[in-house]
Amino acid sequence: MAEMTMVEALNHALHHEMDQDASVVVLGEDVGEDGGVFRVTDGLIDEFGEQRVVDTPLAEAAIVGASLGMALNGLRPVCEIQFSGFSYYAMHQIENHVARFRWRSRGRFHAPMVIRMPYGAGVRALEHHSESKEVFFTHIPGLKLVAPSGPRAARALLLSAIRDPDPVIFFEPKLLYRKFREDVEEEEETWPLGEARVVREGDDLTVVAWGAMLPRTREAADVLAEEEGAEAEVIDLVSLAPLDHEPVAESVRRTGRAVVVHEAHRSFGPGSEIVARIMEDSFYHLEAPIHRVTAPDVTVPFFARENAYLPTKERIVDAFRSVLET
Amino acid sequence: MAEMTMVEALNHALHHEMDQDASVVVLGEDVGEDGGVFRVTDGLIDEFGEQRVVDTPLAEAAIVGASLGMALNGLRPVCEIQFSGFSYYAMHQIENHVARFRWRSRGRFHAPMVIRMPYGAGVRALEHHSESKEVFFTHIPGLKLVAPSGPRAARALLLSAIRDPDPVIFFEPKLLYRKFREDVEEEEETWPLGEARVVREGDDLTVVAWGAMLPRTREAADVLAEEEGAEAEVIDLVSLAPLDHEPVAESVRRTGRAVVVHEAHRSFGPGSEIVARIMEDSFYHLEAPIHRVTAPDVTVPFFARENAYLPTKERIVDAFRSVLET
Amino acid sequence: MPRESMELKPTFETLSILDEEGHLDRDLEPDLDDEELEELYRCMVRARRFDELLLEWQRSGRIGTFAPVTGQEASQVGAISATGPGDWFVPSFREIAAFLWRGGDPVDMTVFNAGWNEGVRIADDAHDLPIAVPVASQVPHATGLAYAAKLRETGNVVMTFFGDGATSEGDFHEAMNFAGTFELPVVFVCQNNHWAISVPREEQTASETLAQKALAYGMPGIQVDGNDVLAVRVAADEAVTRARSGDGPTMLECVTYRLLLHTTADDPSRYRDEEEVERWESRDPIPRFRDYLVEKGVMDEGRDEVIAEEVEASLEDVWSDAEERIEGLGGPEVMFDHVYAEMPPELTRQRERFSGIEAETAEPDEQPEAEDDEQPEAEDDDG
Amino acid sequence: MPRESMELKPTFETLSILDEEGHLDRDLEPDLDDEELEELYRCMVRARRFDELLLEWQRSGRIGTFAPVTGQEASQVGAISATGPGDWFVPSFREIAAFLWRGGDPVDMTVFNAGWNEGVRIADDAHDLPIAVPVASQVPHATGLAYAAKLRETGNVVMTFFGDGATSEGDFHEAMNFAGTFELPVVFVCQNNHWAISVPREEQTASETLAQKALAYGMPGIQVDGNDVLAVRVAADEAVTRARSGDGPTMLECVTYRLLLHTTADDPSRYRDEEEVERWESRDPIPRFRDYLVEKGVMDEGRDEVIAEEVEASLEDVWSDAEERIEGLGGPEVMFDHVYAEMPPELTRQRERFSGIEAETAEPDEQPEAEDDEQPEAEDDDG
Ligand SMILES: Cc1ncc(C[n+]2csc(CCOP(=O)(O)OP(=O)(O)O)c2C)c(N)n1
Ligand SMILES: Cc1ncc(C[n+]2csc(CCOP(=O)(O)OP(=O)(O)O)c2C)c(N)n1
Ligand SMILES: [Mg+2]
Ligand SMILES: [Mg+2]
Repeated sequence: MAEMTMVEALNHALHHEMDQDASVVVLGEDVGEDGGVFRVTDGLIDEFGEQRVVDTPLAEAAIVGASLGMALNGLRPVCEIQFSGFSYYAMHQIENHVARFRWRSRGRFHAPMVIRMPYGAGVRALEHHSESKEVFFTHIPGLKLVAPSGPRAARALLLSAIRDPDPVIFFEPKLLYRKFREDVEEEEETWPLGEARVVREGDDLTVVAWGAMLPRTREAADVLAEEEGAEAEVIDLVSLAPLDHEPVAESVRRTGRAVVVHEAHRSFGPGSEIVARIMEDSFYHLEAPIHRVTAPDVTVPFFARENAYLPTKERIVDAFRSVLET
Repeated sequence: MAEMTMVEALNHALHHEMDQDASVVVLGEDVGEDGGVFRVTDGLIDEFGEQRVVDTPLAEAAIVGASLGMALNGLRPVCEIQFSGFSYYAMHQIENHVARFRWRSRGRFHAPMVIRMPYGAGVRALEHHSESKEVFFTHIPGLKLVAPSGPRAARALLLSAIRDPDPVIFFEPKLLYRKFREDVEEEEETWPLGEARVVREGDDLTVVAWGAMLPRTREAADVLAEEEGAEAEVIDLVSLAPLDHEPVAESVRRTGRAVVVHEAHRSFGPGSEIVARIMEDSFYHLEAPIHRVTAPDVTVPFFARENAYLPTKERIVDAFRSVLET
Repeated sequence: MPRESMELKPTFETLSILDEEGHLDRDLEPDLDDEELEELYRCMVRARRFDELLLEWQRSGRIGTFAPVTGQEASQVGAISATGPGDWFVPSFREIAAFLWRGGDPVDMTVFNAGWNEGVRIADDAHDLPIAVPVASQVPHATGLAYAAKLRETGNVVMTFFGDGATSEGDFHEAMNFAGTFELPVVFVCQNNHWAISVPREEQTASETLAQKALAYGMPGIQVDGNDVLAVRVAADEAVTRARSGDGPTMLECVTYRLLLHTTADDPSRYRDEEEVERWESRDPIPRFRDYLVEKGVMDEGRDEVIAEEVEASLEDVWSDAEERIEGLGGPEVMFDHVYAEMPPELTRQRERFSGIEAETAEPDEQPEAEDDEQPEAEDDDG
Repeated sequence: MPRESMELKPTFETLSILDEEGHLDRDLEPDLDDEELEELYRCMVRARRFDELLLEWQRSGRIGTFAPVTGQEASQVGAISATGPGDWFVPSFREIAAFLWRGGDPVDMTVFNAGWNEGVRIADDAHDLPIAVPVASQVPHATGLAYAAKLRETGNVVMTFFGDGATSEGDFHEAMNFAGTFELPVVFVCQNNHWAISVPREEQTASETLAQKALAYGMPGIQVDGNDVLAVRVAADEAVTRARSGDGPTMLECVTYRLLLHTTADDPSRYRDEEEVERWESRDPIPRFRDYLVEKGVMDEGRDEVIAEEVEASLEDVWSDAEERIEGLGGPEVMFDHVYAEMPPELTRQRERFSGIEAETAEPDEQPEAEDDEQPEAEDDDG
């Protein structure tokens, strides 16, 4: 058992998997000698060589498009987009091809590949380094998207993502990269993709969050319990595509109230789908309208204001209170 | 007064606006000599010359990126992406820059430009020619997105879009390009962006649709009236960004029931936002869960099955019935 | 060296062996056996004929839009015939002739063109990718396939096809640069057919040739007479050999011409002169090659007629076979297949609901509902 | 012409005037007056000094990540000084020296680097675009600006800056191709500083030079000693003149070196040798140019000290001025400004709700809440 940060846990997963499976390759900008700008790929090049740990030219569409070609020819590429804000350079490769190759070829080909990308605000970075646009990917049939909320989840999910036969967008909450350590079992642990997890039980209120928003949402739930004596059930969605709605529905039917927290923009954000699903199958159990605590519909401000942009613990608690009051 | 198809109405708007305003330029693939693959830009090059009607090299990111540069330097570019399925090639230019220039420069610059793109299925086209991914754009702060549902709307909205000081994604429902004619007043008519329109009044049910889905939604409402004696209020959303929610909310508060129809994939589609907004401000008026009639979460099938993929009139009527029955 | 003109390495070349007048450069003539020469010819003829049939079927509404190959047979067959079955074929959307050379089934292509996903049917051991519609988007895939081939030491090379217009896309550039940087076993075959829909080659780029673009990636480029199947084959053989021996990628520019329309939705009279087309008709790769084969004694006079009949026979049943296959295909719920290895619960729910409604409202034969969705009279509605 | 090596037009060149040993090629020496020569020098020195200050402020936590210019002053100042105020300046993210030459205010840049949107402050009549962080994404903007300048006959040209890494991006390719095709008045200045974060120039592309990439667009390319401000200036003058007289675009490759780190979040010791850095320190553009100016009699011995002091004085109050400006800035609800010309109703609602909650929970001084969001100990967290 070792205490690890999320960066270490991800790095551990990559070392492990490259060691186990010779078909795994890592590619991207600065993933080799530099070990990745966040050090997630640290040491890989020394252990596995520059054929399998590839510093590519600076070209996101080619990184993704070439990864697809690799995946079609016997490899399991894990490519890195340095920041999710630059993934749009490769959007056409992702939408037009990565997501569709199994479907287009009617199963003759498939694309076992992972596209890793740090997402989210809060690390005092430059413009375009703080985006959270999950829906760009979750709205595309054929893709999976997961976002770990801690080191243990990060390792377990990355292992599953690499082994998955379908393309996985791996959203890494950079705010949590080094924020806390967690015990990560020596033994290999994998989490199935497509499964949400109840991380705090409660009967008064259902709360859905993931990735970087999860820790503060849990804290908000604790504050609520302390200050109001109300118990929120907190669900770490983990997987946004496929969306694991069942545990959410089950919980909402019990609590009758729900809050969704995300750092994506509010409008057309992932929260709206969660609301719509609850509407569809659990409407009659709702005792109050569902609240969304989100970033506003504005571009992430430069970093001096980014913490105000993000949903704060206080805002989350406020939303809990409002939902409980109505 | 003239009867026009949507293609003619759009063409009319472009002729009119290029004639009125020397700063308007049209650019894209095959928009010049060929008049556009759908003939929307027919005749422009003869009238305004190849400096203002520009056949570009085959490069979507440059079309959009150069349009932005033009917009920053005194022009009003109207660029065409030949099919919305190829707009992802330019996604980084749209997300990283087009949507942000006013914001980034704190108002020193703005980007008065229109990105036209035919969207949607139903014309027996090849793969990638039938997409409907509104949310890619509506989720980006700083963009507007409108989708006309008929020739008159098409002309009125395109004029407004060209004159708008901010970038507008102009979603043209290619299924309706030549499907019906409408009277289009000789006199100039503009519709404000950001305004939905009630196109059929009713007190039993609120229905939201736009673009290619609007005509069949209206027909479905007529069927409902005939067969069930129930009157659906049909709202043509027209503008998805900014989303004009007020008329929807007003209507739902009256009817207590709602259906959203769209041809985008169901999950994380535009319908979910409409549901979430109703949830937030009109929950207590709802008598039944809101239904979404959408395309499924699968890639648009090749054309032999595309009509089954799209929401059909029958499915829409079915949804009306279900919502009214509960 | 205060101010100097630089010399560029690698240099690039032009190649022509059998010119449009039928003059042969014997020093450059490749050493192919008679059987193979006839196979090249047969494939070109078959592609041309299949094109005609598809056009006919399209005009009578039996199939949808497609991109004809007529005029480009030498470029495609000359290039692809340099590959072996283990090599990868990465097409764009006009590679009918190359597809046939690779053993593609015209029935599949017809089913595909009739709008059925089942028309994409690739054998488990075939190294052929499906058609890529988004221009230039397949070029990075070729690069990735080649990376894997090199890393896994499979000994296979990759050949990808694209048009003159495709060279303007960022994907072309990024993929070529990757291939150059990693010295990958890829052959980039650019079919310069002079038009990208309505945009002529000269308006696509100010570069004098397309082949010289290879120099930006430290890669040899060669401009070949694309209507001279011998020249294309020689250039392709060299490129394949270079790739296979680990010496990296090559770009071929095959100078050819799209004799017909861009796709069946296109009307070239809007943008190009009949005269230009006629000029290129006189450079037709098929008669040029036939005359060479006759001259060389590979074919007797009249042999071309026999081949034409054999080709005809091989295509005779394509439509009826395609029809038969189509009749046996599943209903619209087939669209839910192959989205993921395992269908997620929500998709299963969607399919169940879909099938329920289909059962209620659709015709028993499960054809898509006609409704009021007649086609708009699209003109070029295919891009 | 059965098989021939092709000659490429336009050819491309290399240029060096004042080499690293201080040898001057008098035939090529530009005819600049003393005042301007001193201005060039002063700007280079000022950029270097401002870099130091920013680095200091960054290290003490006063500002965030930024990309230092040290080592590249000659490339930037040599090039940008060929433009006039009506011309457009289209930077990427490292153009501190060019920004200063254009009259940019170091206080603005400091406010920007401290994380405040208000640091982007462009005068109404300035033709300067803000920093573009996404690599190569600004290059198409330059092309579009130039298209408009040409169409509107403004007589202005556009100069855009980017790095060696940027040449691998599709946007670079597409924009260069547009500019070549439409013969636009743009100067493309590629600062080959040998590194794209940790990736060396040789691994970025197999192309021997970056300048030769221009040939793929029918555009002249010239490789210049980027640490020789005279050479850069001469090449830029020619390119600007060419653009202004309607003869189309040019690409300059300025061969230079990033003497410091990629950004303040970077640790170059992970990927490059100190020796390489030392080799380039000996080619430092500033002392080389100073010696030339002294030799030439433009500056007396000791004049450089005076200039250094004047530069120091001009930067002395930057931090305190920036602090003062920051104190006067609005609260977090400023983030709702300038999204659209007119704020849509939903955004107004969001702002109201936001401000309501802000008022309740935020500190009176409206600083972003500290909460538990301390920074992760990011290393290169800036890309
Ligand atoms: C990214 C993208 N943009 C636009 C289109 C529409 N389109 C299809 S083919 C074509 C022209 C292609 O020209 P070229 O590369 O020369 O190939 P050719 O058609 O001549 O074989 C265009 C613009 C597309 N399929 N993909
Ligand atoms: C599209 C994109 N991908 C990745 C990054 C992260 N990044 C910032 S600078 C840089 C390297 C740029 O290298 P170069 O073009 O040589 O410019 P230099 O930093 O040397 O000035 C990278 C990868 C980015 N900003 N944008
Ligand atoms: Mg072509
Ligand atoms: Mg660099």
